[in-house]
Amino acid sequence: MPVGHAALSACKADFPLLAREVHGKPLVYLDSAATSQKPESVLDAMDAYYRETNANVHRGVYELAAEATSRFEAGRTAFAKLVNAPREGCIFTKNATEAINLVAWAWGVRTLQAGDEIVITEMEHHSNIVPWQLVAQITGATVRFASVTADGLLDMEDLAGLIGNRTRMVAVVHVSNVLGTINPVARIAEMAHSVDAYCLIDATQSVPHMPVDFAALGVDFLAGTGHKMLGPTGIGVLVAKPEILEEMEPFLGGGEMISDVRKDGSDWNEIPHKFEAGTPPIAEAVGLAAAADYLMDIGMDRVRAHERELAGYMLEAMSEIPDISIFGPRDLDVRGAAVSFALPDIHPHDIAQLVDQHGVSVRAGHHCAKPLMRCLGVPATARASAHIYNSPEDIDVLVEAIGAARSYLAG
Amino acid sequence: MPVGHAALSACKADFPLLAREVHGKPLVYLDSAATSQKPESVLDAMDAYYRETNANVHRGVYELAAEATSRFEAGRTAFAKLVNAPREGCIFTKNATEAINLVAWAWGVRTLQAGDEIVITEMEHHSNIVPWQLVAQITGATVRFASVTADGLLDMEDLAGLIGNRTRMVAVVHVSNVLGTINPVARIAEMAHSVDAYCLIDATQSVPHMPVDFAALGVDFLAGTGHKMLGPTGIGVLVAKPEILEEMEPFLGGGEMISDVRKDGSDWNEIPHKFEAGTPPIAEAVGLAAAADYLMDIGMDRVRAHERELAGYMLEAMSEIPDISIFGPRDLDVRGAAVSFALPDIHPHDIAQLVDQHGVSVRAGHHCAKPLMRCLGVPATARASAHIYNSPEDIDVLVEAIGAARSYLAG
Amino acid sequence: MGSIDSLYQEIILDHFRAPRGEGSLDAPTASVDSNNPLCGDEVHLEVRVEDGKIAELAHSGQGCSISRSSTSMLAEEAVGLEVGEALERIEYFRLMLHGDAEPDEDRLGDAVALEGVAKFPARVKCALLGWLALKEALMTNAEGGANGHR
Amino acid sequence: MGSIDSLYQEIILDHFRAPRGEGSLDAPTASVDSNNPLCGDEVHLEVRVEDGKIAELAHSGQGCSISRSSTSMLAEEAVGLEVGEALERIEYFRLMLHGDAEPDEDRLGDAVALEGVAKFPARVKCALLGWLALKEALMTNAEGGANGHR
Ligand SMILES: Cc1ncc(COP(=O)(O)O)c(C=O)c1O
Ligand SMILES: Cc1ncc(COP(=O)(O)O)c(C=O)c1O
Repeated sequence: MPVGHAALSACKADFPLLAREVHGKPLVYLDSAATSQKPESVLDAMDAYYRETNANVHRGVYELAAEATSRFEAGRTAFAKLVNAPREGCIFTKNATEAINLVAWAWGVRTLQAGDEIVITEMEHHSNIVPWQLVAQITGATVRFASVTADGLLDMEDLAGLIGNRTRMVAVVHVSNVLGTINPVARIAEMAHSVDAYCLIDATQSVPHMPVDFAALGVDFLAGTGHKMLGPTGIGVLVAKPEILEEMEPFLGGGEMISDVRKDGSDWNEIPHKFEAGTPPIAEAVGLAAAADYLMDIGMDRVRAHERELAGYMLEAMSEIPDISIFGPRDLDVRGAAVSFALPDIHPHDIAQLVDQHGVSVRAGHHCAKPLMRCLGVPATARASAHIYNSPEDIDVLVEAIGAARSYLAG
Repeated sequence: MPVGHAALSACKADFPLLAREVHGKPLVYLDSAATSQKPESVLDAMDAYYRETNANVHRGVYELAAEATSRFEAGRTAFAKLVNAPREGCIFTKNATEAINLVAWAWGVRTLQAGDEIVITEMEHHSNIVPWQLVAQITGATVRFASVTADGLLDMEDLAGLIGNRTRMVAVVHVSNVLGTINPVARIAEMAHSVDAYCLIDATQSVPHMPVDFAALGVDFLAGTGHKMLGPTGIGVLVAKPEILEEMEPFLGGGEMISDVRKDGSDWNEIPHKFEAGTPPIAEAVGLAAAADYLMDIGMDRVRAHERELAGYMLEAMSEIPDISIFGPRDLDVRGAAVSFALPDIHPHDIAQLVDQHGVSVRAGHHCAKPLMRCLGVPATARASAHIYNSPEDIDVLVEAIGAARSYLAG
Repeated sequence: MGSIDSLYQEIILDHFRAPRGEGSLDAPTASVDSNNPLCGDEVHLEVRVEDGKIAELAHSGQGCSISRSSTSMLAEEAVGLEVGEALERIEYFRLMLHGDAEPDEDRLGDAVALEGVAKFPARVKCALLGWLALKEALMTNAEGGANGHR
Repeated sequence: MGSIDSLYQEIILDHFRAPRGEGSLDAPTASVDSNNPLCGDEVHLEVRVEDGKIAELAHSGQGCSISRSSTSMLAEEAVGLEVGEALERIEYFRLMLHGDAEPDEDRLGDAVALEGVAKFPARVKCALLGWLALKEALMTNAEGGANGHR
């Protein structure tokens, strides 16, 4: 099937919210990097779960509990298939942030020592900075930041220089939520492994938008989140190599993650359950399965092709805006459809507020990436980010709305 | 309004799942201690959220994000009202288990020292045992267990003997999920405070079933969970005294919980946000608000009165079953409507499997309370547990189904 | 899912009501305690391996009808088998319970009756409890240990 | 929610386009850096308190129209006030932005125009940024410190 804007953005009809109006104008939703909208099939799957088979999972013998367990575990299977990972390596968390914290606390706090180094980058989201800072503070380890080049790429030379004998973890964002940059994570994993360090990727912005193959990338850990991949809030996934999980001590303690609890100590359940304490996000896993199925039905290659074209259109159309600064690479091979920009005369906050009057939702701020903002030399940017349901027309509305906002403020 | 079975169990019609059949028989759901069913209003609120105002919260300027934020924060307000706690003391977690782990890791790992003691009880759920064992293992602190009396009450004398100068935390279940016992937590909080220890209560089984007043109880921390209180999976709440939260270091690191992130360190956001890293359970908070409102509309006094009566009926009707052992107190003033039992000739697993044939859902196993199982001298029990939507007729069906299961196995 | 009578067949109930091989051994070469975290079931299994063959097997513990009858069937079937053969049959039994192998009476004896458990996923662990304990005991034995714990 | 023109009134845009009090002081008695985690806005505020009164106030930084105009209005309004009085008005302004107090020109001057911000919760922090920085500076000063950091 040929890929083209028309082919994919027709799926917009599957997303009920996109039919709404804002301030009397049709909604143009360009904030999918913050969270995506959900197709009908995801909402229906969760609703049906609660109406038909809601029960607690794993420990129940009765029919309802067996049905609930099988629908819940199907969520794991679907996600594992989407990212080509072993099922037992997929741990449900509440979001991507918890997934990274799980590694930081369960592995980091227990094994890092003073002098050890964690290498991250200047383009990380706070979720892949702060957990390592907390762990460093507790253990005496050090966090080092690889720099970003002027054209918004990871400086691979700088990174290579930072990775050395003391490196225990290299944690890198797969696709930047600010710059759109796609990082060469397979190569980074090799670099980490060459010094016996682990490699974790924050795949929050890649899994929803392009084919991601956990096994082929060779990374040790991958963090993802449900709500950006057309799925519900309240669920994230940590994917890890099973042999690493086997060795790791657990993180959260409680029900389901144990095989025995005695007054003098406890034994752990099998992976992945060892890392899933308490009642898991059951309805959310059902929704995640529907989201993964929806994406796989389209095909991640087509999703990526659509968004690549759209990114090209965005860069072109937005470059026409007078005096605009656009951050991030221009080469479509290494970027997704999240475009951050700034204008000299109008603050991102005012842009977001004023284009909202035209129905357009874009984000303004530091995008949870303050160190990157300091590199870019701006306090904040505005960001338009697309998903499969967006079309070039959406970008046209944005560009026009920015023009109107400018005139409004200039008076 | 008079309280009576008829008055409340009429609300069964609000719960769509309860209209279903299992094995051709009308469903009789008696496993609400594992998870509750959800009223239509909760499902509709979440569905409407996704269809109408889904956006990421807190950081967005545009209309959709403002609406999402206000619906999300209304969830906090509703829960705070339900348990009479300050809003800023209510932290959203993924479940009750994470709520307890938050205290164990954020406070415990950073402040406990070898020789310090954590006092818990033999009737705790694994969620209030394992986190303390993990922290004890890391810090060198010790976990001590107060014993349970023969009639299923907490041994207050034993507890008083355990609480002393080395005690830093007294963590107690408010209502036991196995025995139904309601513990005198206000008095326990006083005992803890008399030695300058904190008091945490696991209110997972109390908040859904009776009036719980955080301020009046005087406890320092309270853990609750959404899915047992007619709300969705994927959300729990840690309630804490704001002045304690102000002093505490954060737990999970990431977006939303910071006020600044620099390469050399970070500053934290205000409470409760300091403890909410990453995208929170947004739709789940909307569902939780609807659940809290549903309960408050009925009135927690009436909920408790209904379940007290039902517990009385359960104890009476089930006592008629030949050779049955019923665990937990008989005094209705100190117990809820969760009744664990055992029969000499038929294993709990077989009971649960065979009564399921009659449409009855009960739980069998250790109920995530293995140390308590050892006290009771059984490997497992069967447990029937009720909520507002249950009636005495449900218990009659259970009693009859148990009789049939027995004959079936005896041949 | 499955019909209840396929789960509780007469032959299963028979093993449940009169389990074979209950008790303990005078001189086990290996013994194992295993439990099912799902339901709290526990099995204590003792085995005497001589000349590479299972000479004796005994078990005790508490469990549901499925775990007890399954262990009883195992006791009946395993004695006399070579260690390698026994391990093979345990694996075959596991596959059958996951729906990945046909019931084969030559290999499993009465335990073919447990085929229906495959349709009740929550009970698969019950049916496997004793069999996996034997596997562990045989592995322990192979490694020369006298007593396996977990 | 609110209408956009109630947010961007002419008087607000006027302060935005020509902010009052921008710059720095020669001899501040306190200075504060504050930022809005929502949008990354930053304000640097310097104040000179003499004989219990605000003698001079200056500010610099980067921000949106709302935070800049709000700080400009503050600069116009605060100079000459006694410290206690200034703190009172800051609190009154905060209450107005939360919809808990009426706009009162005597107390707030041009800043009454920011009343409409109450209907845009995401912008309340923008409007408060400079005002809370002044509060912090005045508290620092009360405590005798010369430089407040956070
Ligand atoms: C007494 C008690 N505490 C804690 C929990 C754990 O709650 P959750 O699974 O929602 O974390 C449960 C329920 O499973 C419980 O019954
Ligand atoms: C690159 C990146 N990493 C991590 C996250 C955190 O995801 P979540 O909020 O679901 O934990 C986000 C989104 O906010 C992100 O864009």
